[in-house]
Amino acid sequence: MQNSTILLLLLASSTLPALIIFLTPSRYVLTRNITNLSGIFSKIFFVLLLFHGLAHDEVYSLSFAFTPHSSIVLKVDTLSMLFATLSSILWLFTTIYAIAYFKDTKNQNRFFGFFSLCVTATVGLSVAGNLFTFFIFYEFLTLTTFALILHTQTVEAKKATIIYLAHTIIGGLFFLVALVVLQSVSGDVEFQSGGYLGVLSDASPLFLQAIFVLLLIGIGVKAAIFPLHHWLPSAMAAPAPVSALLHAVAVVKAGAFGLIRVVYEVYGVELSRSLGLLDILLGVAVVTILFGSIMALRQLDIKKLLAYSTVSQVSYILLGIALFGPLGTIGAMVHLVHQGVMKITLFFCAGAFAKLHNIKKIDQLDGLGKVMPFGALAFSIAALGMIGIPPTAGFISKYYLALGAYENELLWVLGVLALSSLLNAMYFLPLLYRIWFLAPKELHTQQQEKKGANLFLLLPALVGALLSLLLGVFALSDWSPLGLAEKIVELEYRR
Amino acid sequence: MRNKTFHSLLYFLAFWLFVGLSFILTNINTLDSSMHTKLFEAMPHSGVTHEVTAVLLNFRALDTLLEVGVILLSLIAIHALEPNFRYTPLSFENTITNTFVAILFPLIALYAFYILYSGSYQSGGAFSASALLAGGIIILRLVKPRSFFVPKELILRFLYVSGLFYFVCVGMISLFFGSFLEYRDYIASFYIISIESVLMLSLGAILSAYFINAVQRVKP
Amino acid sequence: MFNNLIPALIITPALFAILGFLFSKRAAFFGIAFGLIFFSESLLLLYGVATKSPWAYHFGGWQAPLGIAFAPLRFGSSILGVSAFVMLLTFIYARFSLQESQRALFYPLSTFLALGLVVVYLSQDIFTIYVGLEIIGLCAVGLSALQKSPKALHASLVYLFSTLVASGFYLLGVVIIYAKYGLLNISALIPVIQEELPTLVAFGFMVVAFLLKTAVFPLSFWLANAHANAPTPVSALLSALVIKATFYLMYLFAATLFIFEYELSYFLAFLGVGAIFYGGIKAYLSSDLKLLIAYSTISQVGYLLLIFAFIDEHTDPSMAFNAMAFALFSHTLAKSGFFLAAGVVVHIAQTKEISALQGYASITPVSVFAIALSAVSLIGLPPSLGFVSKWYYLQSAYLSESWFFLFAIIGGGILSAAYLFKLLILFLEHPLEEGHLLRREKSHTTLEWTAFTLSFLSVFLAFFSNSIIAFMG
Amino acid sequence: MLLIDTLLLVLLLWLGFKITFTKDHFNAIIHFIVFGMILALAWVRLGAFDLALAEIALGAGITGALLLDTITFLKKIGREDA
Repeated sequence: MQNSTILLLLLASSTLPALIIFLTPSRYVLTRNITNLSGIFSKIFFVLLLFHGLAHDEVYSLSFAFTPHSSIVLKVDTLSMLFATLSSILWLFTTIYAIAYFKDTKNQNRFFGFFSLCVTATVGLSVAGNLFTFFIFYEFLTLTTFALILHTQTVEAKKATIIYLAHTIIGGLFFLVALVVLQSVSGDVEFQSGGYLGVLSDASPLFLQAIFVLLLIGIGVKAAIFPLHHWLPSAMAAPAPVSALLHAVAVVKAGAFGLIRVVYEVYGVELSRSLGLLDILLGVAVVTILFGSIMALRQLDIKKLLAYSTVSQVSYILLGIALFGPLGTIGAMVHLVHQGVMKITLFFCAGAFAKLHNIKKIDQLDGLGKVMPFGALAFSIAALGMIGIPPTAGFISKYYLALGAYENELLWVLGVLALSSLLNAMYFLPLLYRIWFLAPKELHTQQQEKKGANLFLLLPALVGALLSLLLGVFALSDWSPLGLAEKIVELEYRR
Repeated sequence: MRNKTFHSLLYFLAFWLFVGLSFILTNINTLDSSMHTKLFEAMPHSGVTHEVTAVLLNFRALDTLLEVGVILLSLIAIHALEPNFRYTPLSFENTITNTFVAILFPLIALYAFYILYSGSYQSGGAFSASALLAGGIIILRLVKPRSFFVPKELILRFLYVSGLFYFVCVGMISLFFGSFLEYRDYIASFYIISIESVLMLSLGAILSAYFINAVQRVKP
Repeated sequence: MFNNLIPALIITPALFAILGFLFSKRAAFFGIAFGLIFFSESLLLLYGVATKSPWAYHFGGWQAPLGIAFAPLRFGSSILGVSAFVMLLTFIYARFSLQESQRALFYPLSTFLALGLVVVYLSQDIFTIYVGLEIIGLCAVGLSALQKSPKALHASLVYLFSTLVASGFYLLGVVIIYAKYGLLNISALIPVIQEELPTLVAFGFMVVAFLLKTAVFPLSFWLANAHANAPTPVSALLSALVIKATFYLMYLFAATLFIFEYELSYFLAFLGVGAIFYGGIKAYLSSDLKLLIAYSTISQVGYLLLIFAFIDEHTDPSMAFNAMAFALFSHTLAKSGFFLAAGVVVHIAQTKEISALQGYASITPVSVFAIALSAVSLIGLPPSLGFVSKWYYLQSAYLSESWFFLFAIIGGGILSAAYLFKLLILFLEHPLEEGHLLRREKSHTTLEWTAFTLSFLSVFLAFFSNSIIAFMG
Repeated sequence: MLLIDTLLLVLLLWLGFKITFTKDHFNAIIHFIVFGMILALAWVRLGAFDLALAEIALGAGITGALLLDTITFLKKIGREDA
C-alpha cells in the first residue's frame, strides 16, 4: 500500500461511516452501530499502522494543489500522532458511551453522522501539513460541531449554538485574514519544526506580531482563551457525549493544538521569543488559568463547573508553550493528551449521573458513592488527576510545567501553578467529600430497568479513569505521550 | 405627492438626457467607413439589390433569425400572462364597415405581398409586410367577429413557429455547403424570397395573435 | 468538428423551443431532452476551447466587420457550461414540481433562455448581444409571470419595464458606438476605440443598462419580488443564470472595450460593497424564505462587482479575476441549489413564512442538507467555491492595500453567516407538528436530490479549483 | 424642408410629453396613436419607408388597438383608474 493512501484511508474511515449513517434511517440501530464501530476500529488500525511506519522511519505525506497559490498537504509527524491517537481512542469511548446515552431518542443518525464528521475534522487537523490545510479542517470542525451542540433542540441549546457560531465564525475570519496575509508574504509553505517565517520573510517585527495576534484570536477562540471563552460554558446545553468530546479533543484541543503548530512550526520558537510573542501567550494563559478556576469555584451546576475547569486547564497547554524551553513544551504536549483523557472521564460520569439519577447540581451529589460506586470512583480518580495528585496523569503534566517554569526562572509562574492547583482542589474536593462522606438524599432514579445501559454508560468512564492512572504510572515508557513529546521536543530544540 | 415628485424628476432627467444626446449625436463624425465599403463590395453576392434587405437577410441574417425568435417568444410570454377571465371582445359590426372591410382586406393583403416582393430592390420586406397583414387581420376581426375564422390551436401554433422553423432549416441546409446561413450569388435570392414569404405569414399570424389572443380569452 | 458546434448551439435551443411550444403536452420531455443535448454540446465546446487555439465562427460566411462573428472565450464558455448544467437539473426538477399548464410554458421559455445565453456568452457582435439580451429579458419576464398570483404579475411587470429600459439604454450605447466607429465587432473595435465624449457616453449608457439588468444595489428594486414570487425552478434559473449574463457582459466590456477612468471602476466596486450590506441586512430581516434567498442574491452580486476595485491595480489582476470567477460559479450553483431545496421545503410546508419552517431538518433532511451546503459556499467557508473566491478577494485586497474592501469582505461574510445560520438553526430545531410527514410525496425525492447535487457541487468543485484556474488561464 | 423637420420634432416631443403626463388614460392612448403616425412621417423624412410602414401598422395600429381594448375592459370591470 502506498504511504499516501493510508492518510486518505485514515480520513475516510470516519467520513464514509458518516455518509452511510446519514443515509440510514434513524430506526436501523444495529446497522448504524456496526458501521460506526467498524469505522472506529479501522481508524485505530490505521493509526497503529502509522505508528509502526513512523517507528521504521517511513514518510507519510500527501500533497495536492488546491489552487495555484495554496495546496492541501497531509503529513504525519510525531505531534500529529499524538493528537490523532487521542482523537481516535476517545472516539471509541465516546461512541460506546453515546450509544447507551442516546438509546431510544430521536435524530440519532444525525447525531452519529455529525459526530463521525467531527472526528474526521480533528484527525484532519492532526495530519494537516500546512496552515492552509489546518484552516480548512478547522472550519470544517466548526460546521460539524454546530449541529452537535444544537442536538437537544432546546432553547438553551439554540442560544448556545448562536453564541458558539458567533465566536467561531468571527474567529475563523480572523484566522482567514491572518492566513491570507501570511501566505502572501511567505508563499505556500509546509509546517516545519523550527518554523519557516524567520527564514523566509524579511517582514517587520510589528507585522509579524500583528499577524500573531490575529492568529491567537482566530485559533484561541476554540481554545477558549480568556476574553473569548464565553461559548464554552454555554455550550454545556449540549448532551453529555457532545460536551465530552468538545472538551476533551474536538474543539478546545483543536485550538490548543493549532497554537502549538503556530508557535513551533510556523514562527519557530526562537523567533516567537525574540518577537515577544511568548510573553503575550504567557499573559493570556495565566489570566485564563486563574479566571477559569475562580469561575469554577462559583458554579453550582456540575457541567458548568467542568466547563470552567476546562477553560482553565486548556490554558495550561498555552502556558507550556509560552515557557521557552524543552521542559515546558513537553508539559504542554503531555497535558494535551492527559487533560483530554481525564476530562472526558469526568464528563462521562457527569452524563451518567444526570442520565441515571437526574443529578445536575452539586448539592445533589451527596452520598452518591453508595448508590453508584463505580461511577463515583471514576469521577474521583479523574478529579484527583485534574488537581494533579500523583500518580495520576495530571501530576506528570503539571510537574513538567513546573520544571519548565523553574528552568526559565519564572518563579511567579510557579506561584500561579500552585495557586491554580489550590483552586482546583478547592472546587473538586468538596465534590468528592459530598460523594463519599455525606449521607445520600432522596434520589430521583429514573431507569431502574435499563441495566445494560448502565453498564455501557459506566464502562467508558471506568476505562478512562484507568487510563488516566496508567498514563501517570507508565509515563516513562517509550510510547507514552511523554515519550512522544520528548521526541518532538528533541527535534524542535536540536538546533 | 410622491408621484408628482417622481414625475418631475423623470421629466428633468429626460430633458437633460435629450439635450445631452442630441449634442453628442450631432457632433459625431464617423471615423471609419470600412464596413460600408465592405458592404458595397459584397452587394453583388447578396442576391438582392437593396442594402437593408441584404443586411437583414444575408449579411446579418443571424440577427434576423434571433429577432424572429424574439417575436415568437413574446407570444409565448403573452401566453404566460394569460389571465383567467372571460369577456366579450370589442366589435364594430355594421353594414357600412362590413362592406368597407370586404373591399379593404383583399387590398391590404395584396399590398402586403407587394411590399414583401419589392423588398429586394427598395425599402420593404417581411417585417413591414407582416405588420400590414396583421393589421388587416385585426381589422377583419374587429368588424366581422362572427364570420371570423379561427383555425385549430395546433394549426395556429404551426403557423406561429413556421417562420423560425423555416429559417433554422435553411440554416441547417446551408451548413452542408458552408457555414450557418451561408448562401451566395445565384441561390441567395431564392432563399431570401422564400424566407421572407414564410416570415410574412408567420409573423403576421403572431402579430395578429397578440391582439386576438388578448381579446378572445376563454377561461381554461 | 468544433467549428460546427457554435451553429449547433444556436439550432438546438431554437428547434427544441419550437417543439416544446408546438407539442405543449410533451413539453417536459422535449425540455429535458434539450437539457441533455445542450449540456453535452457545452461540454464539447469546453473541450474544444481547451484544446484548440482561439477561433471565431463567421455566420453566413461573411467576415467580421460585415457579418456576425462568434468566438468562444474561455471564461464565457465555462459559464455557459455551468449554466447548461444548472439548466438540465432545473428542467428535471420542474418536471416534478410544476403543474402541467405551467410546464407547457416553462420549457419553451427556458429553452429560449438558453438561446439567449448562447448568444450573450459567445457573440463578438455588440448588436447580436443586444438581441440576446432581449431574448433573455423576455424569457425572464414570461417565466416570472408563470405563478399567476397578483403579486407575481405585478413583480413581473416591474421587471418588464426595468429590463426594457435597460435594453433601450444598451441599444443607445450600441447606436452611438456604431455611429462613431461604423463597427459592431468587439475585436474590430478594440484597436480603434478612443477616449472621447461620445464613446464615454455610450459606455455610460451600457453600464447603466448592465447595472439595472444585473440588479446591482440601487437598481436592484425589481429583483427581490420577481425572484421571490416566481415558481421555484424559475427562481433558480433567474437568479443563477439571468443576472450572470449581464454581469459577464459588464466584465467583458470592462476588460476589452471600456476605457475606464479609475474612479468609475472604483465607483462600481463601491456599489458592490453597498449591495453586499444592503442585500445582507434585508435578507436578515426578511420573514419570507424565498425573499431571503432573493435578497441574498442581491448581496452576492456585490461580490461579483468587487472585481472592479482591482481591475487596474498594480497587483496581479489574475487574482481578482479568479476571485470574481469563483464567486460567479459558486453563486450559480449554490443559489440554484438553495432555491430548489427551499422549493421542496415550501412545497411541504405550504407556506413561505420562515417562522413556520421550524424543524424541517427532520422532515426533509436532504433539502436542509442541500441548503446547508449552499450556505457553506455562500458564506465562503472552506472548502467551497465561495471560499476560493473569498480567499482571492482577500489576497487582492491585502496586496493592493485596499483596507476598505478587506473589511467589507469580512463584514459581508459575517452578515451572510448571520442570516444563513439563523435559517439553519431554525431548521434544526424541534418540528412544530409531526403531521408534516404525511405531506411528503414520492416525487420529492427527485426534487431533493437535484437540489442536493447542485449545492454539493458548489462545495465539492472547490477541490478542482486548480484545474479550473488552469483552464481559464 | 428644415421647417417641416423642426415641426415634426417639436410635435413628437410635445406628444411624448403629453402621453407621459396626461391623467386621463383614454386621452393618452389617442395621443399615443397620433404619436405613432407622426413618427411614421419622421421615418419617411429619414428615407426609411419600411420602418414608416411598420410603425403605422405596429406602433399606431396594433398597439393602439390593444391599448384601447384594455381600457374598455378596465372600464367594464369598473377600474377606470387602473
